[in-house]
Amino acid sequence: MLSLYNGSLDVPKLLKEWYEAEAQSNYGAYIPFVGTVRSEDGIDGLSFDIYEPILNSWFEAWQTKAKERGAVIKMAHSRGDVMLHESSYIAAVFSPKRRVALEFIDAFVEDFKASAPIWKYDLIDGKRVYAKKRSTAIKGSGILGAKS
Amino acid sequence: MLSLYNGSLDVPKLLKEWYEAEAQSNYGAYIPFVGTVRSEDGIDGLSFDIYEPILNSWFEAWQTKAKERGAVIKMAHSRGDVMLHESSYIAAVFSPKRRVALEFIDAFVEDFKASAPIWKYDLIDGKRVYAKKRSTAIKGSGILGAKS
Amino acid sequence: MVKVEFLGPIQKEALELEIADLNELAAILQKDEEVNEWLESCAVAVNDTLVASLECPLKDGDKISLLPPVCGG
Amino acid sequence: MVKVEFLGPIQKEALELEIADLNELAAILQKDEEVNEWLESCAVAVNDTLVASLECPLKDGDKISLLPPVCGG
Repeated sequence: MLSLYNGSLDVPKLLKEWYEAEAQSNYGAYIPFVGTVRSEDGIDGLSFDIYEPILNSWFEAWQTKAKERGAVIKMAHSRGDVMLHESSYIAAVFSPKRRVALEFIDAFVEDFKASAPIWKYDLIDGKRVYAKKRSTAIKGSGILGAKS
Repeated sequence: MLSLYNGSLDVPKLLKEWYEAEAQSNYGAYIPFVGTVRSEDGIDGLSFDIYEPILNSWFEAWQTKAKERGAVIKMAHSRGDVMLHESSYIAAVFSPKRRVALEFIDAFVEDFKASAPIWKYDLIDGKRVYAKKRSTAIKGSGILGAKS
Repeated sequence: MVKVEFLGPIQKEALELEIADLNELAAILQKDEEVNEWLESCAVAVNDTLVASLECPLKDGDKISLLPPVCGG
Repeated sequence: MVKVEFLGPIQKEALELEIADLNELAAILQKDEEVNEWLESCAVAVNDTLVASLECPLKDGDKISLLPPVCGG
């Protein structure tokens, strides 16, 4: 399950809803990862653009991988502005066994960072500044560039 | 912070309290691990004994390690009986950066399983049966045994 | 006619082009000053599927997307 | 006098013993049928600190704990 929200996430509410939704599913381990906007470099917050068609297919591929191991993934992300100390991202894995859950949450969050079609901007003095230095080119990038 | 409760844990409440307690601490990542009693082998639930003095010193040693990396750990565990689909264990790491949090939650949960002085019993037909096969001898065990 | 979209921070309106494959698109965009600097770091999707090479025939109505470096979370 | 406690699933009352070190404790417990089977898998703590060897002098009032295999969570 992938949910997108305008602005910051209600973390306690989502963690509770997901926990309760799977309460009778006989999963032994539930590991959410919550990402919160940190105060650094004088930013007032972050802002996000999302390209949903590719985010959805990327997420579905992970859900299929999870299902093969008996696990399930849930994710929520913010669109637009999220201010300091608010949260913009939750990913969670449910699985029967702890090792699968611990390995999946790590691999999922890292691939999310490297591959999910989401663009981050710093909010500075009311302006939206692309966070170029913290961004990662998606694997296979550059095919349209000049041959060297 | 280490909290012990008689019976099952109120997971949504604890996840919310911990999240809100650290909301202004400028941590970028919050990763709880929630352990829930699975239905298997015909058990009605699990039951736990805890030896608190050594659990406390084990936990404090981890808290010190976490602090060195700028992180903080919280943990809750049940004493006594916890029935099917109820939760008996939450561990959570807060840290500025995601890699530290992902690595800590994995290492902490694995060492918890291997070292924390907690004993697990299956509840079967009203009886408490020590979960011997799933238990792990603490590192350094056996010094009182006969020399072979 | 194919449509070319520029996602995220690339400030450029979508293009409508008469091209038969991605090699033609590369040649056009390399001459475009607004976009040229992004090409080395952009991934390319055709009809919302990422492609790994330029050897990708295009047909009328296809949608091409350029995805600059990402940073979710 | 030292006190010896048996934790978790070891169904045995605490002992009060006059012993000077853990070697003496090992000799006594190896002869105790109730406890002998647990010894190979038990960790040992003196005053709530785990110890790694038997070369541990004991003094009056010390508390020794035997910790059988654990399984939290």
